[in-house]
Amino acid sequence: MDFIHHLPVLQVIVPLLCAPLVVLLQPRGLAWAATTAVCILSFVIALNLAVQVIGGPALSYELGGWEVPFGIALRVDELSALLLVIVTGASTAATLAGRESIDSQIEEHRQPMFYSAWLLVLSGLVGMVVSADAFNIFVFMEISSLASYVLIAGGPDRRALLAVFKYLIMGTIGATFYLIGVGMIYMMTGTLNLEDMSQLISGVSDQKPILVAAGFITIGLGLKAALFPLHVWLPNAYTHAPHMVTMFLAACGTKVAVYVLLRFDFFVFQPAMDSHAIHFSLYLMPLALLGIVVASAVAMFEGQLKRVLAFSSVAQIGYILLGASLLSHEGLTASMVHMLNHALAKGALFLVVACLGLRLLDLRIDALGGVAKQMPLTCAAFVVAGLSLVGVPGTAGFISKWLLISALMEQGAQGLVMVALVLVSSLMALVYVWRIIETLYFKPAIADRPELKEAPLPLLAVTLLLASLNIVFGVFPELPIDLSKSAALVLLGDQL
Amino acid sequence: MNLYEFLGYYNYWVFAVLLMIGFYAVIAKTNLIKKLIGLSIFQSAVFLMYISMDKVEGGTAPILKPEMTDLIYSNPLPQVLILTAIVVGVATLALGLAIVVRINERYGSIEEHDLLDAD
Amino acid sequence: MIFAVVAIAILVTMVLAVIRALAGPSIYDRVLAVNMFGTKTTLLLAVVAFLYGRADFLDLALAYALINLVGVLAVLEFFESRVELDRESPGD
Amino acid sequence: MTIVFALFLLSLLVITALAIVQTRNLFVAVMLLSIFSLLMAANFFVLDAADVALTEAAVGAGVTTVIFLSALTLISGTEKKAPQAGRGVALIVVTITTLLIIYATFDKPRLGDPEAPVHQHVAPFYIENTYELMGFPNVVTAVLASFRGYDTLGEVFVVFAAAIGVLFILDARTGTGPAYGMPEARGLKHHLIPKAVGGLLVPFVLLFGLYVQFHGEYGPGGGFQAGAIVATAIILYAILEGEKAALRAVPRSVLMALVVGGALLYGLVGVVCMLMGGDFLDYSVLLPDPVVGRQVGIIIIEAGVGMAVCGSLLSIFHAFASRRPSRIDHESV
Amino acid sequence: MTEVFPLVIDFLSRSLMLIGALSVLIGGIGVLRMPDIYSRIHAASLTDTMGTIALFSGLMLEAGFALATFKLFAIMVFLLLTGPTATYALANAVLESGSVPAAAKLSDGDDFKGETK
Repeated sequence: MDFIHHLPVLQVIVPLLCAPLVVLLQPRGLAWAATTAVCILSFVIALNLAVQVIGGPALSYELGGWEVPFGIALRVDELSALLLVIVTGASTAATLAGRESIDSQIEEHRQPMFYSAWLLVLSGLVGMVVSADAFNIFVFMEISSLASYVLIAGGPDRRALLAVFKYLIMGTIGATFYLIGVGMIYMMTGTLNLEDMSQLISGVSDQKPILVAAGFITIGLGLKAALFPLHVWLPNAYTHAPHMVTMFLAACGTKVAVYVLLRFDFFVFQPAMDSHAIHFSLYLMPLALLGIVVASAVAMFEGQLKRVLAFSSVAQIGYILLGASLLSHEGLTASMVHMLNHALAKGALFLVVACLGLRLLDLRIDALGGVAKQMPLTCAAFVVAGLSLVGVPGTAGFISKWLLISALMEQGAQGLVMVALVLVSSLMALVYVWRIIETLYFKPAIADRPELKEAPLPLLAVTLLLASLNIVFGVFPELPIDLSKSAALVLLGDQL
Repeated sequence: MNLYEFLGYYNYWVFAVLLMIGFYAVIAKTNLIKKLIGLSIFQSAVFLMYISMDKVEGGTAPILKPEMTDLIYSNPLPQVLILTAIVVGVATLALGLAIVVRINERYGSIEEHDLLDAD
Repeated sequence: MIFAVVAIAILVTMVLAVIRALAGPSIYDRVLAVNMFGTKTTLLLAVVAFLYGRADFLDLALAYALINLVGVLAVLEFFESRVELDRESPGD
Repeated sequence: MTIVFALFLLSLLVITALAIVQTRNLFVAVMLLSIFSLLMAANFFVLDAADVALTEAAVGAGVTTVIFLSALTLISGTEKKAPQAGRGVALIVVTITTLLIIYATFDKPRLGDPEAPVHQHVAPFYIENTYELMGFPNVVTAVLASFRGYDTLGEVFVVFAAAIGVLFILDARTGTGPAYGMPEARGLKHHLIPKAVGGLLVPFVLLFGLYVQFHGEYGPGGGFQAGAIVATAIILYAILEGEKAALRAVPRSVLMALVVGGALLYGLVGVVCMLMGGDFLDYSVLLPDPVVGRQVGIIIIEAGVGMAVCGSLLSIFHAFASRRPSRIDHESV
Repeated sequence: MTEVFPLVIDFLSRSLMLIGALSVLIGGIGVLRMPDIYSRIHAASLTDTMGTIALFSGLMLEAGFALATFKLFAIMVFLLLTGPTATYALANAVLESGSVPAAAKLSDGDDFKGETK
């Protein structure tokens, strides 16, 4: 058996097939250990894949041995490798760190099911990333969505149920819209394979169903990606989910939907449809900008730590799409780098939330006064990751903002306006991050709070590791930038 | 456009109308069960769209009869996709119902405005 | 031809059943209509299978008959238990 | 003729859908939904999709209705009159969507057009080659289990996710609260005739389920439909004899084993294919003769699908049906 | 004689199917037009049984000796078992819910389980 050849499919089926096994593992430590082991294994596979595709040709894999338009194919190139590393990395970090946090939020007898759902989310997300078949993406999207509804519904507060119901409704509408779009394209081309589709679509690209399909797919995936006016499910879902779930989903959940959106727009539609590129940036750019500004502004006035960070996530999706909507190599590179950097920063921030959540029940910002004295390391991690989120020089966040701004500068006068908006929203980010830091360090502790200890070692260690990665990639940004550049090239294809 | 051709589009229009009815129920109804029912109609409409594609005039279901060589068969692919989609729809529905039952237990209501008032 | 005539008669009956299901007035009228509708669908499938010359599809009709019975019994069972619950705890 | 059927059935569909949205009694809505599913299934049959029709009938009209009803017994059966604030927005959004779709229909190939692109590109390959490659006539099963077997694997895991999700959310394995909601003396337990007839039918329905399972290569049917039919048979038993008796006949642990075993069986066939030198889910390497190998592979994975679907649907049903109704524990938040 | 036989079979099957279709239709009209639930159940169930038997006998004659005939027979038996069962369960549920037949009300309402309505 040639492992290298089978790597793309192993990436998906290792977590997928381990999910039913985890249900059977009754003692709680065992389920956790198995899940963590599977996540680490997936991460190793993802790194291996990334090493293979950087500089080398894209890997493809034909399932069942059927050749391309007849069977389902998988495809791993630089772009998907980047996403795979982010997704599996986030999952690994969350499971390594999360045992105590999950123990404190999920009852013991429900944990095997919880971990099983976790693996299903992981395999659904990687399945979407590696798939080269439009309908197969739908199937894996549904696996990851259903399982993530389960994870979020595990939240301790009853409002988690309302949040997850809203997410379920909107997520299903999104998936169904995607299905309508795929159906219309299939109707006009007769194929489901993305590459085949992009070739056949040029013959019928002027026809109405294709135009409408492009709209439906964009809206459907926009719903899943929490694109600005469609983001309403996200803040509540992130706020009331168990902390580790929030960390996992915030770091990679919506990004996979963005990835599929970009795949469709750049791979399938743009080469074939003359006006599509213009439409794409015409509609997405204002939404991205609005999302950045509005969500950042809302985040400034939110009172609960997780809600602030959730709205900040909506704004970050805006940055990623803004870069992509420039349709230039620089812009896309900035998007890709930002995907990675945001995953690092948000991951670290939500891990800090998990640390705090283990010790404090109330996560309203007002209740966090003076925590830094008792949990200095946790709060230091928050400062580092928070500054990275703002984009302070020396952190990873600075690199992606810098790339984005230089890409915007090339757009002339209109670009300058956008630069101004990005700077304004960065200032807003500074405001909301600073507000939290100020409370943590300088406000007095509220009266009757018991003594706080630092978070348990594994959680703290992973938190500090992620936070320090923010600095490492801020000082030595070559690796992510190179990877992102080639990923951006994948999207632009032969248009250059 | 003769009558036959006109009716050939009837399926798509019914698809659009069903989609509209389901979608409207999902957005406008405040009862959570009603929303799920709407969602179910909404998804069924899409199934109808796919299945309408597979029909070939004078064709028959794609279960081959090798002894009869002149049969035309309808397209099997949309059918396979919809088989998958039906099961996905039921899975979503079951999960949604479980959430609604829990909401009812913890809030004592499944009407959206009661729930919003409660928190 | 005869199959088409029979099929159309069944279709018309299905329409009538749906009207009864919509009109009600009681829940039992609707159960009756649902049951009748299910039976008619079974008959229709059997006839259409012959109309299309694919008699091997009769399995479907059997499945429909089964589903129909389960549906009707389930409605009666669950509706009654709900009614009794409501009676036990008025004001729900 | 197809057109006449379609006209009738589609118009009925629209009427039913309108009535479903209109009615305030949720029991009525669910019953109409089951009519809607049957209509949809009849429509699929008329449009030559026999396998889909069977699935829609068994899953849509049968199991979904039962799950809906068992959930409804746990909550209030009527919809309250609500302030309709969002109606305007909803209408606008919905109208725009619909207009877009109707706009898209104008370039679509009409119903049954043999020249449509869908009938030109990929599908003919399946129809022409299934017999040679697989040695059985049901092209839908061939595409489902082999050409697009990876999708079906995903689908099994969707069902698996739903099952563990419902168990997780309803916390069904804890034993908090009495395990059985309905008093023994209620429901159909008194009714001699349904009990006698139903008891007579259950074994035959199970047999029919097995027939659908193993005849799926030759006629409409396969793992999904069989799983749903077997699940329906056991649900019938539960309705007649009480949910407890059904659990005694098929305990929760067996259901879980079915779900897990079915999902794993499917995956393991794929892994074995890899170990024997083929790609994932390439059944042709299983045996020296590729055609027989594919047949064996398909039979095994269909069995896996049937087990997983049957187990999942029944676990979901029991999770709802064994719950005590209206347990309201308004905790302060 | 051998040439007449298929014709007779054909005629028989067609007339059976027509009878079946007719009784099905009558049942539908009955369900729509009858005044109360009991009479509607009556209309539906009688015609259902009749229609099923006639229609399926007709189809069986049409199919001749084949697997299809066996399947048709199975479906018919199945329908003949389940149809009346469902109707019985329904009528029983209606009775237990306390609804009174319209005919009983017309003659003298007090000897039928009391006026629960």
